[in-house]
Amino acid sequence: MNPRLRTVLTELRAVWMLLLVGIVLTVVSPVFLTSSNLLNVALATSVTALLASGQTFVIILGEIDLSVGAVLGFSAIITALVLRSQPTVVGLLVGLAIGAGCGLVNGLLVTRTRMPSFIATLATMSILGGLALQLSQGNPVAVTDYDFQNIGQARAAGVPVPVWLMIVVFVVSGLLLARTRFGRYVYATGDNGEAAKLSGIPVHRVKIWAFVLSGLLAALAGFIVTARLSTAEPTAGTGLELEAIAAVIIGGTSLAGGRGNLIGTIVGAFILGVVDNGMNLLNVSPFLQDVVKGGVILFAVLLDRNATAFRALFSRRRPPAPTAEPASPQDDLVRG
Amino acid sequence: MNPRLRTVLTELRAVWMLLLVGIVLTVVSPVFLTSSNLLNVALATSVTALLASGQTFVIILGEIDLSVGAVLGFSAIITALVLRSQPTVVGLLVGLAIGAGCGLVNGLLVTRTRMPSFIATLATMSILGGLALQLSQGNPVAVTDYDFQNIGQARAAGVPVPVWLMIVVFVVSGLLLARTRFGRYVYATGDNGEAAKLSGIPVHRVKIWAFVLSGLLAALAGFIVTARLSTAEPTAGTGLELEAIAAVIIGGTSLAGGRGNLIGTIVGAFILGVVDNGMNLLNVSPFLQDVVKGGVILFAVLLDRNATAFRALFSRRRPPAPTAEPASPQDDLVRG
Amino acid sequence: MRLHVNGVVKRFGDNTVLDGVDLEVGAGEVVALVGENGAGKSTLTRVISGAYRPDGGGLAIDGDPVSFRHPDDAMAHGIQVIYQEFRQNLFPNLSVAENLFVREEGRRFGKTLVAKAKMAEETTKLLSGMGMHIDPRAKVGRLRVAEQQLVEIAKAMTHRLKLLILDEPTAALDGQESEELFRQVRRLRADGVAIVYITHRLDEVFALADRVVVLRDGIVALSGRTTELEAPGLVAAMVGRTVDNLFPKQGNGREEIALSVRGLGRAGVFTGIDFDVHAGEILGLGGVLGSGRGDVLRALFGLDRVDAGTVTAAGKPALARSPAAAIRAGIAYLTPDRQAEGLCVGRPVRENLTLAALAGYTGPLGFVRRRKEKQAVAELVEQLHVRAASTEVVVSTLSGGNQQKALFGKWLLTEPTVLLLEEPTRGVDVGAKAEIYRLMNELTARGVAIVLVSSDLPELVEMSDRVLVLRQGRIAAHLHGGEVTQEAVLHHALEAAS
Amino acid sequence: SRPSNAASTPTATNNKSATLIMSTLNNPFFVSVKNGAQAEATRKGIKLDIQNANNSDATALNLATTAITNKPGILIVDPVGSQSGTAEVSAANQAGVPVMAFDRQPAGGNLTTFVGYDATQAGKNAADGLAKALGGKGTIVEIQGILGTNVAQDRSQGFRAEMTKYPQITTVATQSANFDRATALDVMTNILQAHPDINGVYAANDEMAMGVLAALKARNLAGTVKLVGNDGISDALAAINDGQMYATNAESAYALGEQVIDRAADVLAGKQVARNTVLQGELVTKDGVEAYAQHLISIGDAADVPAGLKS
Ligand SMILES: Nc1ncnc2c1ncn2[C@@H]1O[C@H](COP(=O)(O)OP(=O)(O)OP(=O)(O)O)[C@@H](O)[C@H]1O
Ligand SMILES: Nc1ncnc2c1ncn2[C@@H]1O[C@H](COP(=O)(O)OP(=O)(O)OP(=O)(O)O)[C@@H](O)[C@H]1O
Ligand SMILES: [Mg+2]
Ligand SMILES: [Mg+2]
Repeated sequence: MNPRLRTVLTELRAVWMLLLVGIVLTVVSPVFLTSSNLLNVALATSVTALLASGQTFVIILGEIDLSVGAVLGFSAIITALVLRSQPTVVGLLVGLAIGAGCGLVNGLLVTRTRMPSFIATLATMSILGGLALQLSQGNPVAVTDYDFQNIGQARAAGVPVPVWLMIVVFVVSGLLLARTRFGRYVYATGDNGEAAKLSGIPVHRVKIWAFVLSGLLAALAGFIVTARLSTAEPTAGTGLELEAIAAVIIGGTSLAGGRGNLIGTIVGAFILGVVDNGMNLLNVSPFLQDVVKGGVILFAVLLDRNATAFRALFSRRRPPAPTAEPASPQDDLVRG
Repeated sequence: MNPRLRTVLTELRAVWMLLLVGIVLTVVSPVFLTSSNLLNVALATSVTALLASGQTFVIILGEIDLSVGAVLGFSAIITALVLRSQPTVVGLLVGLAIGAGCGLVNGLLVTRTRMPSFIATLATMSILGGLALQLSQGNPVAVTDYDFQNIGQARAAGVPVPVWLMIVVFVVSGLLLARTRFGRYVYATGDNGEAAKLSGIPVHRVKIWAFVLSGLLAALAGFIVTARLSTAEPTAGTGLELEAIAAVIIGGTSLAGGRGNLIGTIVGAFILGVVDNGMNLLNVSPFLQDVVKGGVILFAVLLDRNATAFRALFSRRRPPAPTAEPASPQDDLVRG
Repeated sequence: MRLHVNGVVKRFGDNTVLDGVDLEVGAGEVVALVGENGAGKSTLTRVISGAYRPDGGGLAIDGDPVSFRHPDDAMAHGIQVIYQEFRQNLFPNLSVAENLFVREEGRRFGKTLVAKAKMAEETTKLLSGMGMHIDPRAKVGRLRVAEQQLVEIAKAMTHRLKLLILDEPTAALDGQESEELFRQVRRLRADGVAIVYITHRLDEVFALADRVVVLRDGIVALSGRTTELEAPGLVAAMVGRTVDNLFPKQGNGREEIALSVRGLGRAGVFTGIDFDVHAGEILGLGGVLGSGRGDVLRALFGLDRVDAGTVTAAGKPALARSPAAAIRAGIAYLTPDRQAEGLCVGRPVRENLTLAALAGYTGPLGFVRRRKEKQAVAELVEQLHVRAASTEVVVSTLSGGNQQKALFGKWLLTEPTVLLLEEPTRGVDVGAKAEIYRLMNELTARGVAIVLVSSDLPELVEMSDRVLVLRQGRIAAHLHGGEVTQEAVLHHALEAAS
Repeated sequence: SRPSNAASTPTATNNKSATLIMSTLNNPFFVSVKNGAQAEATRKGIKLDIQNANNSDATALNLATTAITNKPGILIVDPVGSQSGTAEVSAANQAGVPVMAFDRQPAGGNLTTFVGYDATQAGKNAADGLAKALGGKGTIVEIQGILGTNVAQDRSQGFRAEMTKYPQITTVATQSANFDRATALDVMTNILQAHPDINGVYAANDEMAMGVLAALKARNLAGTVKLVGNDGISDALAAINDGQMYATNAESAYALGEQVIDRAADVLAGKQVARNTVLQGELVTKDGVEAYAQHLISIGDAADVPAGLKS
């Protein structure tokens, strides 16, 4: 069996989780396994998936980007405003530029001022969120540009454009992370920043690029949301950052940095998407949906932390000493 | 000069920040520096301060607790429901028990299953938030219990009870952290869990207790919010976790664990409280308030990361290699 | 190439670590850099590698001055460093191949996309060339200390190598592996690489080096050809006094048995471990790295679970389930990995020293008795000659050797009856070594029983009253009195191999 | 694009199911809408699915597309934003699922029918009420809802527009409290520092009004400072009855819920329905509060009537 595939199946327990949820839903809901519904799921997941892809790079670096939701909303508003007077392509370019710019600022804050990314991006999140409201005066900004709307509403070969975008981003960034020198730098820097520096890796530049990528993808996700609604909403991205981070972690990427992959992230995003979809199909009480979702996240991560975790949970004895596996970042947020 | 005081002034740049903001507001607003207004600030800050105090222990341990806001809302709802039929003291005990219970669950998840606390508490946040809505069916729960209301509305020696509570919590947990063996264990575990374990420190128990403390204080904060409004709101705590974490970090505590103190946290909480107060006094455009707040957070942390950070921000050369000052956890969220 | 270090000055705050150091090393030459802990050896290393910038003086290559802004610049000149805490410079979660080629810039493994298979091949070639056979896809964090050390060296060789600096490379190796390392060093020298070799082991100096440079208090105290120097002279130059007897061994063994181990076993690591340690006795555990010596200690300290066996300390059952329990039973364990397991390097020296004994400094309501603590710490620092700006500075600012002394001090405060020592003098200078040995004597004189695991054979043999030799997790030999010789230990340790 | 007649040609389906997408359920007003809808649905024998968009347009759209794959007899949307609502409606249109909206007009799409309160008018009512209470002059404070939601925008715009008619009333502070009680308490407390002598406050919903009231009480200004809110939640009615709050622009959420299901039932039954039903809130002051309470009880909404007014 192809070793790559084997790794995915053995190491990536998130896949099992996805299958599990999928099977359950297929059994209890006739609609779930219809192509149209699955396309819905993919469509609904695309935004989270884009945000999570960028977030994966940042998190493997041992950083975090809480601002993606705000960047999404901010660049969406600006794009919409630009589109009022400018051709589609200009709007797109400006939007992407804004996203990249926000990422650049985050990257500079984290590298040059050595702020913890958690607080730096928390601050930019608040700032960009406010600016989006200020620019739009709190009002949604309508987008009438037909070509732009197609980004969210058209289909190619029966598949919605956002899904195609998700696929492209997945493949490209997947290769970037797994197969290029930049990707190796990302892992190395996240695994041991000091060593990376001493090995001559341009640690700061690597981090800055990762944040820029995260910002770019947030802007792209903003296009999708805006195009689907034909409107840019200043608050469109609120809360999406946590969704994206959850997807990344469910996918097995470690917050301690140095380990993770993009396949896991996509799977994680789909787990969340499928659960949402399922709960709606089954008309689960809206109040309980958060409960279910939280439960699924817990369960998925437990599963990823492999069976021992379960035993540990119910057994007296503490889990195997971390020494057994080197730098096991599961232990805690920080030192692993 | 008392060395302790010197440390506070030299190391704790957050104090300067607080003074700075205070002076600016005194100049531009006649009312700011009135005792009654300052009491308001203290009153409004008390909730964040309580949450941040618990969070400080968790963060020094290198963990994080995103669930405090949800715990606040959840325990508040249950307390209010209990108070309908039970005497005040029962309500208080149940509320605190719930808070401690939630903390215990977080602690067990983090220690026994070695989940990253970020994701574990993100999940419990979602679960508890949902349960609060389910229990209250989305409606606020009125509290008519007079004694309970006093927790939020009465004054002693002209000072609102919540402020007294904040002071007591600050002093007690401050001593606990800085002067007791438990506090010492918290720092050691946060700095190097393995070394702590080999020194015979019950690392898991220390972490569990920290989460329990965080949960307890969240419940206490819930009492204050509920008592001030004579109503428990299921969503009362939404977003407060980020506010609390921001306060802790502004106060100079490192997300990498092992360093920080409670004085900084309280100062951080007050910076945020004073800024809110000031923006209301000056009737700053609601849209821009998030922008200002984000800016203040950035500025405060930059200041705390000391002047070099500023230079770095504007100079070509990267900041002094972290190696130069040992274990500078500012570097990044994770490895520091 | 020829590297000149001209009057380099380096300060940390008001602590002047390097105060005008000159050093010269040329192609195909090995220069040994020795000196007390805290003399500034590693700091000098970091100046040469571009990790630190000197506050004065400078570097010159083949005559023309160079200034390195960061490690990249030094590497561009073919300068590679294997740092003292070398494990901090590996990527535990990355594969061996990725560690070796992390900086591979060329198109060697494909233009845009990296050909991992090719990378693995190259790795296997390179390692087997060094007599190493490990899976290039294995995560480095899973390798043994020695293997990691060699990976680090292999990594240096993937670059165009002109100058290699090794900072105490054998500190974590046992005799056999050291030999392997020496082979590599000699090979490189033959290939015309310039080598700076930092060590505290004089035998290595005379075995490897062409010239020696002794640092003391940030200046060059002595420099000359090894052929013209004698060990005592070197030691005197290093510590500023003559160390008459390096191993001041005393026999303090008593009648009563302090620790008794019967049939101790841990699946896959060791089995059937039986031994008694008498009060005041030093029992050595010999064996090659991986023989399970360390694991026996870890098990006795409650770090690893055992599957079989009984342990009694001072007559009472003492099979610890956790370090806390072990400490209560009067057992202390000095880990060989001070950075990862030993010290909270971000905390002050004081807090580290009292951490394991804090109960003894705790008053009512769990408050720590500050005055009592400060006093005890002051005495200890005095007794161990720990070199630190103050007891309030964070441990990470101490030199390797001083960190080791601090770690030792932490366990002294617990006043153990049984002291488990693993590599107690790793990275400690001769002077400090002698102090630690004297300390061991003091303790045994007080009736403390010591179990000693050490890869430093002379140390093991000279300091132990008896030696148990482990091989593949079993007791291969029990050496008494006259039998305790380096040859005997090696023989029994390696028998299987030979 | 306004709805064209094409879409609304009624067709009787035997499918008695409806999916209701609420903009939020973290707010008593919408909870009460839900209750009204559920009650009416049981009476009318309609199978009602209820979803919560948590104030997110994208979520709302995802819910809509998902619901449509379930092919309900009718899709009922409570758009988070009037612009984004269009997307939900068109999605339903494409799938040929009848769709109606309430509370907030979607800007486009073919809507079978719409039921809702007039948010701009709500702001105007409040303005007039407050002006009346102040005798046309004084200083006031406006507390806005969640910025970026239409309802907050519209009420605020209506309120300000109407206020221009009262030149002697000056608005000394405008702040947002996110439709949230606790936030309103802190914001108002702070504002009272800067402006201790205001005469009136407009809170864009009763939740915030309750927070404002708590702040006023703390300074013994309850009743003296005229407070006007919106929605008519139980706590507000109680406060009005006690004379601590001047008035609220009562928009019975429960009634709205019932109305929505009535229209839905007609559509399902293939009956012709009015394209647009705009419900007007009524300004409830102390004089009218008992009558209003009785009205609520009569329509089966005792849950939203405070104990004090139940008799
Ligand atoms: N980053 C730093 N900040 C402050 N002081 C430092 C720092 N690094 C080293 N020092 C000080 O510089 C002196 C020399 O340290 P260095 O590590 O070079 O000694 P060394 O010769 O390598 O000792 P050892 O043989 O123990 O490794 C020590 O006193 C140490 O306390
Ligand atoms: N975390 C681990 N993963 C894989 N193998 C391990 C791990 N820890 C120890 N081992 C293996 O178990 C065996 C015993 O290790 P141990 O540390 O006891 O060797 P040792 O004799 O103590 O050497 P040292 O002198 O370095 O302690 C060695 O082969 C080692 O490689
Ligand atoms: Mg050194
Ligand atoms: Mg070992």
